[in-house]
This record gives sequence, C-alpha cells and structure tokens, in this order.
Amino acid sequence: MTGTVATAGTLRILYFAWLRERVGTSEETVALPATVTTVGELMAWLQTRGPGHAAAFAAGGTVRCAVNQDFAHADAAVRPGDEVAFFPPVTGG
Amino acid sequence: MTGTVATAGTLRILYFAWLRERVGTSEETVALPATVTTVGELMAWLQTRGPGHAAAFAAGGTVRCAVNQDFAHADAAVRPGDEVAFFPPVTGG
Amino acid sequence: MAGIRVQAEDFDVGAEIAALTAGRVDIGGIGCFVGTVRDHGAGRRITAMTLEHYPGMTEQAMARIAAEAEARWPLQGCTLIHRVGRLEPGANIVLVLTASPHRHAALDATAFLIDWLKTKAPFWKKECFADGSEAWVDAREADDQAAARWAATAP
Amino acid sequence: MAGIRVQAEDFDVGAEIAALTAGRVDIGGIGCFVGTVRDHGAGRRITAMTLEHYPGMTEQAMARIAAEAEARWPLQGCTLIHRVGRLEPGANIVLVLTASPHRHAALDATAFLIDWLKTKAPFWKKECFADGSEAWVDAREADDQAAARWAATAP
Repeated sequence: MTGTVATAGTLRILYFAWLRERVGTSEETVALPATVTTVGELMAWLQTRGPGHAAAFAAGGTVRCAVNQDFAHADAAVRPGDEVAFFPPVTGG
Repeated sequence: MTGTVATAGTLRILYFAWLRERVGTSEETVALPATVTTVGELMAWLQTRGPGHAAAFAAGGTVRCAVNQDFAHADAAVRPGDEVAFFPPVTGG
Repeated sequence: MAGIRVQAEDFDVGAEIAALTAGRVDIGGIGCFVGTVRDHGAGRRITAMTLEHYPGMTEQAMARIAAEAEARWPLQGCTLIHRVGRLEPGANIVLVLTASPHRHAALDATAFLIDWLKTKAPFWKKECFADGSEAWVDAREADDQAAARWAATAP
Repeated sequence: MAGIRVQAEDFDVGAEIAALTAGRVDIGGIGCFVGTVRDHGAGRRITAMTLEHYPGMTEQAMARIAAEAEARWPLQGCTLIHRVGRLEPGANIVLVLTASPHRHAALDATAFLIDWLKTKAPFWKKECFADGSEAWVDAREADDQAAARWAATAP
C-alpha cells in the first residue's frame, strides 16, 4: 500500500491544443508511480517521458490542468483512475 | 403683417394615442390666431375649441409636443405652415 | 447606414442578421435584442396590445439614435425594426441588431438602443384586457432612468 | 434547463430563438449574441480558424455557467451553442440566447455568458494565415478582465 510498490495504478491523461501537438498524442494511459500524488509532481514526471513531453511542459507557467474535468492547481491530488487533462489557457469564442 | 390681422395662416395639428381619442380626430388644419406664437399659447387656445379638445388638454402636465417632428417645450415658437403634434409621454417597445 | 423600419408585419431575426452581415468577414460579433409581447402587465392579463407611432418623426428619430450609437461605438452596421398595430402575446415587437468587431461594443450599443426605443421613441402602447377593456400604458419612471444612464456615460 | 451544444455544424439563430420561445407568452425580451470569425487578428489576415474543445468537460462547464446565469438573473430560458472544427471568415462561432421578462436581465446575462465563453470555457483556437502558417491564439488579458468584472458585481 505504501512506498514499496512501484506503481499505484493507471491514469488517463489528455492533451489539448499545442500540448497535444508537442506530446504527439491526444490521450495516453500511464502507470502512475507511487511517488506522484499531485498535479505538479505528475507534470515533473511526465517531462521525463521523452522529448515531446519535455517540450510540452517546458513553458511551465502557461500550462493549465483539469482533474476529472475540473480545473485544478499544481497542488491538487491525482489518484489512480483519475482523468487528468493538460492544455494552454483557454481561447474560446 | 402685425396685430391687425385676425389670423396669421394655417397650422397642421396631429394628435396621438389618448389625445387623438379625446379630440376625436388624428389631424386637423386650423387657422392660427395671430396672438398664438408659442406651443403653450396654442394649447391654451386649442382647449377653447370644444369639449373634446378641453378634455384632451385638461391633464396639462402629461401632454408632450413636437413642432415639425422635433420634441418641443411650451415656450417653443409655432409659425404658420408648421406641423405641430400633441401626444402623451411615449411608451414604446 | 443603419436599417430603420416601422412596420405592421412580423420580422425574421435570422434573415435580418443575414442581411446585416452579408458578404462581410470583418465582423466579430452581432448583438441582438428582440422584445416580445407579454401576456400580463401590472398584474393584469393582457389579450393584445396596439402600438401607434408618428409616421415620419418616428423613423427620423430612430435614424438619429442609430447614428448616435454608431458615433459612440465602433459599429459596422445596425438594424432597428419596430412593429405597430395590433399584437398578441408572444408576438415580436421590436428588434435591435448591431455588428461590431468587439463584443462589448455590440452589446452595449444594443442595450443603449433598446433603452432609447423603450423610453424616447415616439410609440404609444394600448393594452387590451381579458374583460374587453383597454388602457393606454403610462410611461414608467424606471424606463426613464434606464435611458438617463446613457446620458452621462461614454462607452 | 438551458440548451447547451458543442457542434461542428452551423446554427440557425432564428430557429434557436423560435425553439427557446415556443408556446411562451410570458417573455418580455430575448438577448442574443452571435460571435463570428473575423478575417484578421493581431494585424494579420486569417484564412480560417480551427477550434478544439474538451468533450465532456466543456459541456459540463457550459451547463454550470448557464445555471449560474439563471441564478443571478430572472431568466426564462437560455441557449448556448459553440462550434468546433475548421471555420472560415464570416462563419458563426458561438451563440448566446437568453429570455427574460426584463430586457436588462436578458442583455446583462448575455454579456456575462459571452464573456465567460470567451475567457473561461475549455476551447482552444488556432488561426491559419494567408501564407499557410498556423498559430494557436494566446489568451488575452483584456478577456480575463472582462470575465473578472462579473465576479464582484451582483445583477
């Protein structure tokens, strides 16, 4: 249940707009390391997954996030089974 | 040219809404007495033309006027050939 | 420049928007207000209303206020249509359309124009009640205040 | 209660107003805003734009903001439609419709909803330029300020 397990379950991750283009996919399911418990930790970990991910999260301040379709800050919790989305500031209408 | 003539020419007068109903006509052409040179004098004179006219102008304060299709106050000038309209405060839309 | 009409016939909002924006690719937004006949007023049920206007003066005044709106806000076009005659509950009474590159300009101009049409334009409204009686509507102070707020503010 | 749609297809403003008001005789006015694609932005000519949304979250967020508008103002109905996909200059992007007994409520709610849709709803816009290049639009501070003004004011 605690630090001894390598992963805590899976997470569905969505990317929109230029984050989707940089990562190279609109959606992926990742095995969540047990050490990743917040949005901020997830972003730091995702950056290590490849050059596309690194490019997507390089401009840290302008990336927004939603957890289970609610806007979320960097300190928001992420749990196995969550749907986490990353996107730029919205530019609708 | 001055005070010695009984009338100074004709005036077209229009009535709207309940003024039209009280006067009993939507439009009349009157021979303008030379003593009538303002909207206020015209209203006072019109009241003497019959019971319908008297009823129309009895509630003095709520009668509005336009001279040649521009809103006008009681001291506005009226001249032969003018089109003068009387109506209640507007209630459009 | 503005389209101004006083008419007995109904209007078609979609067709008016299409006419206002036809062939244009520089418009950012269209503000619109449609006034409709309510079936009650001052607590009484209304079966119909009759609207009267001052032919000539009304259209002139509408053209003037449209020109004022076009001077105050960056409008690319404007349509004002007001119906007259007998109108039953649910019917359209008045249409304001404004086109602008900017949404706040379009919506502020729309509010300005409908406030003016409701309080300053030469129209008179008579309400018909369920018992067969009729009454001319009194001008409401609230409406005068709504129009007055535009006197002091620049956009 | 509000009608919420995100769709690739165009919408028909007249048909949407008819649907919102069908059979009702208690509505005093309909506020409306239609956003359209302009052929330029930040000084450059735009040949098209592509809009992307977050399916599920976007519709939920639109339903929540419509419910908030219905709580703030005496609305009798509300329709929000936002298009996605590729749109060319002159095309409709977004529709806000509100029905109320009172014109200021309808127009204020319309302004509130379009400010929110432009600044807070999960849509992303990419512009295509005449030289074939494309760029995602940056969020504008002016838009954030427009939305922020609603935070502090009661209707």
